Amino acid sequence: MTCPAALGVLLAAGLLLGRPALAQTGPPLPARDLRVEDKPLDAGRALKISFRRAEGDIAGGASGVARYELRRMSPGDTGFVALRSFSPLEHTEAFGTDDVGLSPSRGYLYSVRTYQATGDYADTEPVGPVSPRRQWFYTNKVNTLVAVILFCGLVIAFIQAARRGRSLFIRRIAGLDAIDEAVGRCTEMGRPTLYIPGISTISDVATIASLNILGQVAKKIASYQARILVPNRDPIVYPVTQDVVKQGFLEAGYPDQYREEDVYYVTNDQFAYAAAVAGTMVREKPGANLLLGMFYAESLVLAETGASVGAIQIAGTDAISQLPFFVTACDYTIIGEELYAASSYISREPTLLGSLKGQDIYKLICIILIVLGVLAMTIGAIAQGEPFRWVNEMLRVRGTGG
Amino acid sequence: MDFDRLFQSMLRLDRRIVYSLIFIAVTFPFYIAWPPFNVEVSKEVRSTYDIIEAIPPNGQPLLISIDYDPASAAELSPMLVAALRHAFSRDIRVLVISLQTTGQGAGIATQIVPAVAAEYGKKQNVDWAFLGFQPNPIVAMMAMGEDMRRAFPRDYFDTRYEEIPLLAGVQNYSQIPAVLTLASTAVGESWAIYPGSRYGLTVLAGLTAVYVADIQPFYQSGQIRGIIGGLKGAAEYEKLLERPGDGTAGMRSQKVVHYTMIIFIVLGNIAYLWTRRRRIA
Amino acid sequence: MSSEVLWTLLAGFMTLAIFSFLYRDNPLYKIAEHLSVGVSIGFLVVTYYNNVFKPKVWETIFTHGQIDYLIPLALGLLLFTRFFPKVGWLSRWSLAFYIGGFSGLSIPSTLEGRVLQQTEGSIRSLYAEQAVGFWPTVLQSWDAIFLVVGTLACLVFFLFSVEHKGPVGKLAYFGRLCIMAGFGASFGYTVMARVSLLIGRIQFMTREFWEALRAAVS
Amino acid sequence: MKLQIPLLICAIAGIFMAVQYFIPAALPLYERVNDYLQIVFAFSIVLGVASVVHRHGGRLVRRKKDWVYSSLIIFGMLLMLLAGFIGGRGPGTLFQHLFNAVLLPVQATMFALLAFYMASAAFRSFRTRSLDATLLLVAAVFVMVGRLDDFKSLYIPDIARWILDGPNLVSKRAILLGVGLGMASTALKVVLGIERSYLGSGKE
Repeated sequence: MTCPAALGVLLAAGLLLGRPALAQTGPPLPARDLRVEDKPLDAGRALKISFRRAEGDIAGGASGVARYELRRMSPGDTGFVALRSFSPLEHTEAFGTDDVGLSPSRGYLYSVRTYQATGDYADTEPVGPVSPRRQWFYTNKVNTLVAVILFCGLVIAFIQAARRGRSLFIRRIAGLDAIDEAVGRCTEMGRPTLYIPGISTISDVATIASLNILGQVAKKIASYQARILVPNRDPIVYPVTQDVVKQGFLEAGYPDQYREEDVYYVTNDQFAYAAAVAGTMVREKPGANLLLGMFYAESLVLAETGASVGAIQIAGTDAISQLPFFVTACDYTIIGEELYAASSYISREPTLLGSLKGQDIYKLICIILIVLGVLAMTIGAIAQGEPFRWVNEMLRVRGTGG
Repeated sequence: MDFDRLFQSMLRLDRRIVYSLIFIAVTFPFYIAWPPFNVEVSKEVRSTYDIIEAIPPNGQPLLISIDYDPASAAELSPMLVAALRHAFSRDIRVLVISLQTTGQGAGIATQIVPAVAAEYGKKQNVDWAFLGFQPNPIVAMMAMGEDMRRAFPRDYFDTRYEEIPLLAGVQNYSQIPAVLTLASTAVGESWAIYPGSRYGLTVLAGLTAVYVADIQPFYQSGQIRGIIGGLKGAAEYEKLLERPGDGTAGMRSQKVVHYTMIIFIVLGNIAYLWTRRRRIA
Repeated sequence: MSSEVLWTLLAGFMTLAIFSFLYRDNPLYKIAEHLSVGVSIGFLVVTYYNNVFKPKVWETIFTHGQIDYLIPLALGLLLFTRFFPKVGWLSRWSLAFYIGGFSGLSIPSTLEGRVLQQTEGSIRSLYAEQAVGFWPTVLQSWDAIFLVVGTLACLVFFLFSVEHKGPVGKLAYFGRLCIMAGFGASFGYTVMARVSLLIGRIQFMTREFWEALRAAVS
Repeated sequence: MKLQIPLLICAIAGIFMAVQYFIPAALPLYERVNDYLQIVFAFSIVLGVASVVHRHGGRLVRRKKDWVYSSLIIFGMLLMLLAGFIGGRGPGTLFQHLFNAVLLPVQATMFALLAFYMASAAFRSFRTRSLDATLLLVAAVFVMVGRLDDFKSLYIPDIARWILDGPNLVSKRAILLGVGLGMASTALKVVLGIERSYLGSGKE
């Protein structure tokens, strides 16, 4: 058979079998529209790369292209190095990836190679050199910055005002008043007080809030010369609770009453910790359980076991999912923000009270913003044209990244 | 009758009595088929069922990925059993994998899949196969999009891919009519994002009740074509199969526990109001 | 008897031991409690040694020569001064670094993630164009109004520097009622998930554990 | 000295972490500091272990009450350490088996106990004591019934849905917002050294 005849047969077969076979007969074609751009809002360590399929290649594959290979030449390289492959089987018209781990201000060249099943390939024209740039401000976080400056300003201003002797009113918080009563009754019964500073790390600010309360509670207990038990779940919180309780006993004038073995570390495992503390509750029979800080699902194990031994229970947390259980199983519950107000409330130190006032003012600002925003949205919705859409746009919070 | 004493003692009821009744309430529905539990089948479960129903018998296999560990087994295993029963009763072949990171999902597979297959006299490697587990779900999902063999060169029982008759025509997702992922973690989402969107695979998801809300947007956008949510979803599926199993039994338990608790609350309040009225009077 | 059977029996024993606490504290529970505490501490140490100490301290300093990691190494070692009462105060340097770092980070992140996002989320039009959910169309707007007023009332409940009486007191009380109803709802909503967990445990006992027990006996 | 240096360290670390939040280019430095924090945490575990050994080892040596159980903690810990450091952590090792057979069932069972505790807590304290307590109770009962899809003709599932999307959402929002403010202000006070009781000294 002569050559043209063979080709004719092949072509006919290709037509019969459909496009794939036909496409395989042609030479490989390069990918299209290779683009390399700086990835915005980063530390200059990444580039955004995108390209489109070669002509004739369709999404879902079956066109003779075996794979696309992204290749890069870094400064100092002598040639292109394969980075990663893209499959023509993917249901997408264009491919994209971020090339990360680059150095800022150095130039990188890119190219895409189209491979056929036969091993033949075609390259795009190299693009570049492009260098990643670092940015110095998250332009999508202006709102957050304004909020941080405004909030810090308010809090600091009111703390200064309080230092100058402005008297500040603070409303009653029942759960916090009850702490005194609980500790007192506990002492009368000759039972220890059990204090759980939450089960989270110090990276949860709730833990810090709890440690501030612990200082006041320890002082009070020391002044009654009673015992306080502090089982810890976090090994960083543990030394801090030791210092805080020790200081409380020192300030109350009974440093010798402080027992180091009563402030101890149990384990990091959530439920092993819960099992151990539940056991402690049953065996030591504390007169009062103070559960203050961050809690997870073990909250009800602790609260119900505590209730079963007849302890007065005061719980406080900002964990919304656990508050219903504390409200149900404990005598007093300190809800959310009240936990953070606690150390100011108990200590009555003017500097600390000042910050509460600052928080309140900020809260009022939020309330006003909500009212104004809702009005704007409503008028906009009724007027159809949404003339006040910008109000909501302005308040929008954007996450990190793009 | 002395209501005062009765209600007084009810207010001081030993908590262990409450515990025992809850224990009975949870356990008994698994042994006696009571109370009747009637569910309305949601459209998410219905579409899952319909998609599996439409897979041609003795053809390309339905892919089932066991992406949960024993902690979520109570909710997800009933779905696995129901889906297997559905497939086997219609002579649909089943290919099982597990993308649960610690490999405990594989343990679940070896317990449940052969047992259900035996109910229908289905043969391993012909009517079903279990390829084992891969600890890195996204990497495995992408690899399977190209070539299943690359992700699973040998099955769980160390048989080579090529020696499994079921897999003769299976190269990648193009030959898979649908995947059912049973997940308690973000793996369910990954199925929608990678094989679902990138390779156009039909993704069905069986999820724990807590996790359903997170994945609902994927259903609305069509990236997930069917959802079985929690024990209730399993019970709905069993209703469509007309074969009650652990899902239905579990929902009966739920029902008994819920109403037991409500009765406790109501009785407690009657006792409370009665004694309080006495005290005031 | 295979080792798998033994492990399953041990797991079943631990399960029963924990359940026995519902009746009362007892030696079985104490065994399970103390054993699991010990094992979990061992697990923690091994995990942190392999996942943090080895790659992030040992290898960065001695293999990759990143000298700046001597700073956290020093801070970590300073913690051990606590074992010597005279110099124990030095450990506060490490604690101050740890606490300061996380505190600083949480100022912008909580203001953005909690305060700003919730403020934005509360801003919705009161005018409902179409019916969604439970309320009939006419009442749709009432629902929207409820959401806004409820949010404001709950916020007022958390005001500390204003006495809760008069109109403020009424609004705060309404906020408190919303909070309580919300708590009740999430309590009721969680029952099902917890019962599922219990079913899971009971199934483990009646299936895997029972099988293992039978295998052990025969 | 004893107080000033820690306060300075705290302020520097805090201000850096707050400021870097707004600077993309600071990301590599942030990652470093994050590593440092993790490393400090890893070292603190030694303090925890020392506390455990001191507490339970002491009981064991002095044969105090419950010393047998204390010895179980030490035994479990040593066993796990030996298993992990000698046998490795892969599947099928003693380390994995101990984790699966001791720790997992305890975790799962403690978690499952909540089903019992929820029932007893509800029975004990869901009382029509006051209007807010009554609302708590009623909302819980409605949602419990609604979750089962019972009493559709009485619209109970719809009402339950509304309670979850209405009052529940509203209260969560307000709590989140308030907590955010409380957290930020507490954190600010720590960074500025106004709140320093964590250093074991409440007074300025």
